Amino acid sequence: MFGAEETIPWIFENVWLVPALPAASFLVILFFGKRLPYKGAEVGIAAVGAAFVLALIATFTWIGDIDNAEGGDESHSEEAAVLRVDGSDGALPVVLTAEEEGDGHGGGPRGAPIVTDVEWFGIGTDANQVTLGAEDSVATESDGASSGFGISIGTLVDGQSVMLLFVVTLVSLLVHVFSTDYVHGDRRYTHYFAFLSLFTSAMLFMVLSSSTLQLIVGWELVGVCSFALIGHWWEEKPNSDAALKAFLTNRVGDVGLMVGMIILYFAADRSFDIVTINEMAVSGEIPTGTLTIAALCLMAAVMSKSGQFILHTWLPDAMAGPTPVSALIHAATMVVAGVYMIGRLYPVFFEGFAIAGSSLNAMAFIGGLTTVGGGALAFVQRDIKKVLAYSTVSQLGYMVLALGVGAYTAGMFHLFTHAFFKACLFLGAGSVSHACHHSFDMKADMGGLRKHMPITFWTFIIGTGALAGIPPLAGFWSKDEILVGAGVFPGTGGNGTYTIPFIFGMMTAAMTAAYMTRVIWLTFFGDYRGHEKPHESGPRITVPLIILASMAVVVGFLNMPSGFVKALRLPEGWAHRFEDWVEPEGVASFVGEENDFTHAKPSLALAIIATGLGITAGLAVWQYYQRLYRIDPKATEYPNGIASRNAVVGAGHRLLVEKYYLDHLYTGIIAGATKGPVARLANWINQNVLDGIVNTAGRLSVGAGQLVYRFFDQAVVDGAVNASGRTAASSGGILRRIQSGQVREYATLMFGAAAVLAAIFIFAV
Amino acid sequence: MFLNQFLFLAAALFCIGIYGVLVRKNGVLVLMSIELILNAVNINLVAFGAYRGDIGGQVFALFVIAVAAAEVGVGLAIVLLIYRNRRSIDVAEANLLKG
Amino acid sequence: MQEFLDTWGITAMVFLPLVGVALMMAVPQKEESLQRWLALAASIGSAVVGVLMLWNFDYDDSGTMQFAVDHRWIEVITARYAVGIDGMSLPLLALTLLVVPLVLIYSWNHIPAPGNAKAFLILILVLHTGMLGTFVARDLVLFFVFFEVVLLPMYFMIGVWGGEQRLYAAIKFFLYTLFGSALMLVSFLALFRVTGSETFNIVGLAERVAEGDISLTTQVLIFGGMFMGFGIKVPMFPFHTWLPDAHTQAPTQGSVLLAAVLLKLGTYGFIRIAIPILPEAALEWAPWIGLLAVIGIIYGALGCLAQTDMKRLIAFSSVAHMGYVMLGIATLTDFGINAAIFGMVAHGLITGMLFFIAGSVKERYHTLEIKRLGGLLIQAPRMGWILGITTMASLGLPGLAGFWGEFPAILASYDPAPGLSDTLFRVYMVVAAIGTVLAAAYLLWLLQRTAFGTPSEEFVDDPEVHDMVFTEWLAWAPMLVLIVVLGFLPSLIFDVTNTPASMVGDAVNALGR
Amino acid sequence: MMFATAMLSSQTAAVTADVALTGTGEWVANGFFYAMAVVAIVAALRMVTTKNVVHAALYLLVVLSAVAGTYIILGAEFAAATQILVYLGAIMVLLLFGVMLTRAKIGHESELDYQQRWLGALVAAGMLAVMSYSLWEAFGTDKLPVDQTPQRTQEVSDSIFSTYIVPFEALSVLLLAALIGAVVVARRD
Repeated sequence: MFGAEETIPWIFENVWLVPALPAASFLVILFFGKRLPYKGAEVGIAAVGAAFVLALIATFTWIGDIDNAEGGDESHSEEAAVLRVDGSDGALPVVLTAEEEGDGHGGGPRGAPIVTDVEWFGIGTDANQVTLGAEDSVATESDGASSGFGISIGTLVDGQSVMLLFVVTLVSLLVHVFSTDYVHGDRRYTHYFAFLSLFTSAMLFMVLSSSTLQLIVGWELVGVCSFALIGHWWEEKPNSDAALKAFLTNRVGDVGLMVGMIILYFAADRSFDIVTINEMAVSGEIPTGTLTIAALCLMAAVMSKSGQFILHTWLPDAMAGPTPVSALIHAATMVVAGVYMIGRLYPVFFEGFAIAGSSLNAMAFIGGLTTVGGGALAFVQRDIKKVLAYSTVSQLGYMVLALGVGAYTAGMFHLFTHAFFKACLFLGAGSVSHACHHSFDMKADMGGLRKHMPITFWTFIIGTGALAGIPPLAGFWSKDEILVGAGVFPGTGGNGTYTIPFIFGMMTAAMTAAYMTRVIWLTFFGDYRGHEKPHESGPRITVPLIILASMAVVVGFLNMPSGFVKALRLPEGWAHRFEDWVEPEGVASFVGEENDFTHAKPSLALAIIATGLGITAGLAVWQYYQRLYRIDPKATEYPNGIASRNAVVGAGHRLLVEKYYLDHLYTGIIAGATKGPVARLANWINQNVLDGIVNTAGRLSVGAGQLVYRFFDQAVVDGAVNASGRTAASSGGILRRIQSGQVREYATLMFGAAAVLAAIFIFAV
Repeated sequence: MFLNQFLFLAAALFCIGIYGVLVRKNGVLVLMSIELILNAVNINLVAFGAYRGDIGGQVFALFVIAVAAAEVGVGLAIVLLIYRNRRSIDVAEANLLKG
Repeated sequence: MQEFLDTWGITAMVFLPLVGVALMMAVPQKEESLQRWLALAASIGSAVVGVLMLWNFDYDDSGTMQFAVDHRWIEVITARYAVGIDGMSLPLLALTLLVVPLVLIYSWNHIPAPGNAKAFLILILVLHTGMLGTFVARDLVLFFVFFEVVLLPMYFMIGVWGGEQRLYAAIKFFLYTLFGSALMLVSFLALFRVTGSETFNIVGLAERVAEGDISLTTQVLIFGGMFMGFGIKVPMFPFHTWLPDAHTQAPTQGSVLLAAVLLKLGTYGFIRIAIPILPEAALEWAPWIGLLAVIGIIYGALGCLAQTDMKRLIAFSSVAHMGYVMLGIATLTDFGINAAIFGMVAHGLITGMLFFIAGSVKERYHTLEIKRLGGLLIQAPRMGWILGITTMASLGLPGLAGFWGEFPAILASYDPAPGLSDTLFRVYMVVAAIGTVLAAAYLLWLLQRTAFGTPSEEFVDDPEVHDMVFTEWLAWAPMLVLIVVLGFLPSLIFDVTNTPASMVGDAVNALGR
Repeated sequence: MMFATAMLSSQTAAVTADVALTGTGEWVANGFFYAMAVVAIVAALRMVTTKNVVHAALYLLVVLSAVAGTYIILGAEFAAATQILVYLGAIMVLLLFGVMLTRAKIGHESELDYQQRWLGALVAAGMLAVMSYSLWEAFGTDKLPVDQTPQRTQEVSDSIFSTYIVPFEALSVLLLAALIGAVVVARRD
């Protein structure tokens, strides 16, 4: 597309404006928001809108570059390259280095990442890098000038980040508009918009980061925005509890993030640069063992941020925040940060987990487990948002599963489609609750809403269809691609390693359709069970819904398999567009290694089976509720259901209701123990042992004589008399109870006697 | 590493298990305490295996784990039976051995 | 101008507060407002000289002592008046010059019971001189004198203006620190003897040790004495027990100064004196210092979780945060020492800020019992927000100052100086990283219980509970701005400290272990 | 004391500048072991003292994980994996089901223990004393062999299916019998 001589498009050079706009709007809203006519909302919308326009420009520039390159340069087998720009002088954008390996001739490859860096700070010296024993160890030389390693801050533009730019700005914009109606008259309207802006900015900052250090910064900043927005109504304790839980669970993962990034930093010869790390991971300069440890550490971060099993528990609780926040942060954007990070450092994970190898890896397994475990929990929720939250957990599991089995594009594509239909569903749930007087309880306050709010109903149906993978909606294409990517189904061309994830994926396909049917029925069908008459929401709510729903219909066609395109006689260029645009083929490419990164072959049979499974499961649930409706129009569950008749099913049901007891484990056992006994023990040691030593040292010298007197005279003489009396009384008690017929007492006797006998043998014999 | 540090850990767990068996009323809790005892034994087996460089220790630990699974199954069945017959799983009430 | 600064600059900066003290002595006690103006003028005068020097500081040459003065002082013991500023002391000097005027501004209408502004302000100014002097001293005797000058004002501040158990806390603080100082002095004297040096100059002693053949055991023992002196001041586990008491009992101003500057005297001593002079012994001690540091991190955090008093909780958090600083120092690498200096400044700003807030909360609610507080965001929203930002900074959120002290320290312990065990320090790294989770836990818990929720019934209509007043804004705004600015531009400090920190790191590397 | 020697050896090992495994490895392993041991014992104690049945089960889970950790230290990776799979996966679920099927209260229950706890404690303490004494007498400061390579899974399976084939078969029969027995006992007639 553009070689070393050409200049880089303006937008890629200045893409930092995209996060900068919402950041500026945050400051403006924070300081002047309350004095503005619309209390700051207009600033937020304007800034995010402008950011969206810039993101659109970036997207189309990127697509244009790729398509042009494809036209002129057919061979995709170009060697890797990266375009680097030093932005620190602020002068004309000049390509400083177009690092090309091999015999790069003229034009760079399509999809090469474009890195624009300025130095952030310098720390450390080169001398430190000289390991001892090396020939030229010049250690003490220091000429005064700061000769630190530059640690850079900058932007990295490639298909993946452009895709996320588009998603984040679009969803954020729609959520901003939606919120103006939804949180209208809220006690902290201005702060709400300030934090939405800050979140958008932090998310975009993270998406564009060119270094892992910057990624950590963005990662934590989105976390703190999530904290502030979950706890938006902090007057009520459950909300602030949920916020705390989210932050702390994420902190646990952040330990992994920090350690993992530190390992990578040193492994990549002291570099935070993402492209460098990826290059070194691919070329084998970093030992696989190191990569594996780093990948495992980073996996912990993914588990917490992207709600993977067993660190997912914060995500359903995070629904305590306002609904638009759930749509933006806890469905479409922030929670996919983990998935995004895997994609960013995919070579590290790919090599570290030996994804192309012949054994099941942690990522695919965790993803698979999450997708089923999360889906199962969605069945027992009363709260419509919690169902969607568990469904998000489940779908995030899908993405991780996809990346874990090596289906990079499928994972990213699912991230892309999921953002739209899940945001649509969440906003739909918000609209429903807006109508039902801010209740989210499906069983108590909803039902039969399809007549009262048709727009919400139809958009929700479309979102559900997309989520359940009904063709031709968006979710169908991405989900199918993941199932294909597992490479287990006959004819998809894998080595059969990922059978378990594949089975999990199929199960989820059925479960998703089933629990979403349950939601639809409970919310929109049957008779209305609430109190006052519901009403359709206003245009500021419905328009975003319609836009998102239409996205949920359309975006799936971006990545149709070529076989499908051929079968329908569509132009061949329509096939796998998304793959061409997003999949890295620049430096981060890993083609050509012996552990080859391959694409699976799509299979029509698999698509039919998976869709059929989903539809069957959905119909079964539908039938279940239809029968119930005929018994009692207002009922939401059978009075004497199987869970109350069969003990085993009941126990299983209870296991789900108790969320696998994970919350008991975290809150009751781990947090409880740390906050309670362990912390008290530390404090006790402090007060009594450490402080005690200090204090006693002082006191001993003063009152030693008195102590001796008291102990000898009062305690020993008196105490001996008292103790002998007690002993006699209690030994009589033992003898009286010896013959009681209880197993326990016999056991006590037995063990006691064994101990005594053993003692006798040891000491006497 | 000393051999004894493992043996002492095992002994401690064993005695805690004994304590649990002796003082707990709830049948399920008694079963849990027995699990603790079995685990203590397992630590010993594996530790001695490592000490003597003999794979047998580990093998028997595996056997014990399998037996423990069986034991829990049967034990729970018995607890369930007691519960069904007496509406209580207080092992103190199971005193048919009384002379 | 340059000439004046080169010859008299440091002296003027250090002793201007004492001039202020002399003037205040002459003014009668009842002229309170004049006293305040005098005190503020003295500290600001000192700060102006300081800023002028910062302006004229040659930042490309931050590795060498600038504005250096070396004059004979006590000839009998060959102690000299040797002072200077380099990149290592500069951030800490700047911190001191900033914090003391802010404390004086805060004192404008916050003189704690039993009053007597004159004495109180005089003590702060004496403290000011002591702290500044410690950071500029290049001679061990001079350093020691300034180091000890700090003790007495603090003792009186806690003992007279403190809380209910002020006498106990004050005596504990005094004796504990004095005990450490005594060992430290012994170490200084021993060093002087075994090297056979003619002066107590730090650089001179370091050169002597480097070329002399002092046995490693002697070095380790001497280092041990310094370790006690500095370690108690830091404070390191298990010598920290004076800190919670002193902090809890001290008046707000005392707590702020203690947290912001006084604790740094200990860590500064390590990187300025102990390690450069005795790098070989430092290598021997480093694993142990690292161990105590990570114990301190976890232990301090656990201690925080058990506290019921807001101020005591913040005091315990100092133990944890100084643990990160000490961990950075224990790696003996340029990265670690850079991180340590940054950590000192960040901790000074953040924890100082937290103590300011605690003081203001106490003034409004007359209690710091966490379970009686709540709903600060409703009753005093601005203060609640500031508390929120400060706790976020304290738990090491990137984008705020705390992160740049914590993360590089953790990073540095992945790859400690040659001669130290990588495995051991990597274990420390993981433990320290886990400490960040606990830090988040206790700080957010504090935030939740004090700022969130609704006010408890006893304070709902309390007229004394109001939002921030002007002096509070004036005193806090600079610190808040710095917390945010340093969070985004860590280069402000790293660029200054990098060269001297690298020199320390190189000195350790040069041992060739 | 042990710590000091470990520390010294760790330093000398690092001086030789390779990835030191012997000295520091042992130090790390020891640290890991003691961490595991403390967790195991504390959790076990809480398990037998807690008033909440489900918490007891979860504490047992912690103990079992810690024990799996000690297996790893001892180089018995397969045993550790089995421990996790069988105990944590199967037995814990069984126990939780047991708790729920017997309608035990999930929350606090005051009447979980007998009154005479001290008797049980006495017996347990007595046994611990006797065992500790004899263990100390018998093994004192015997060390485990230093060059502990993890025992490979293949060796384990080889010996199960050759040397220990008879116990293995017997165990299979036992499992079958237990399975049938459990069904028979728990069946509702």
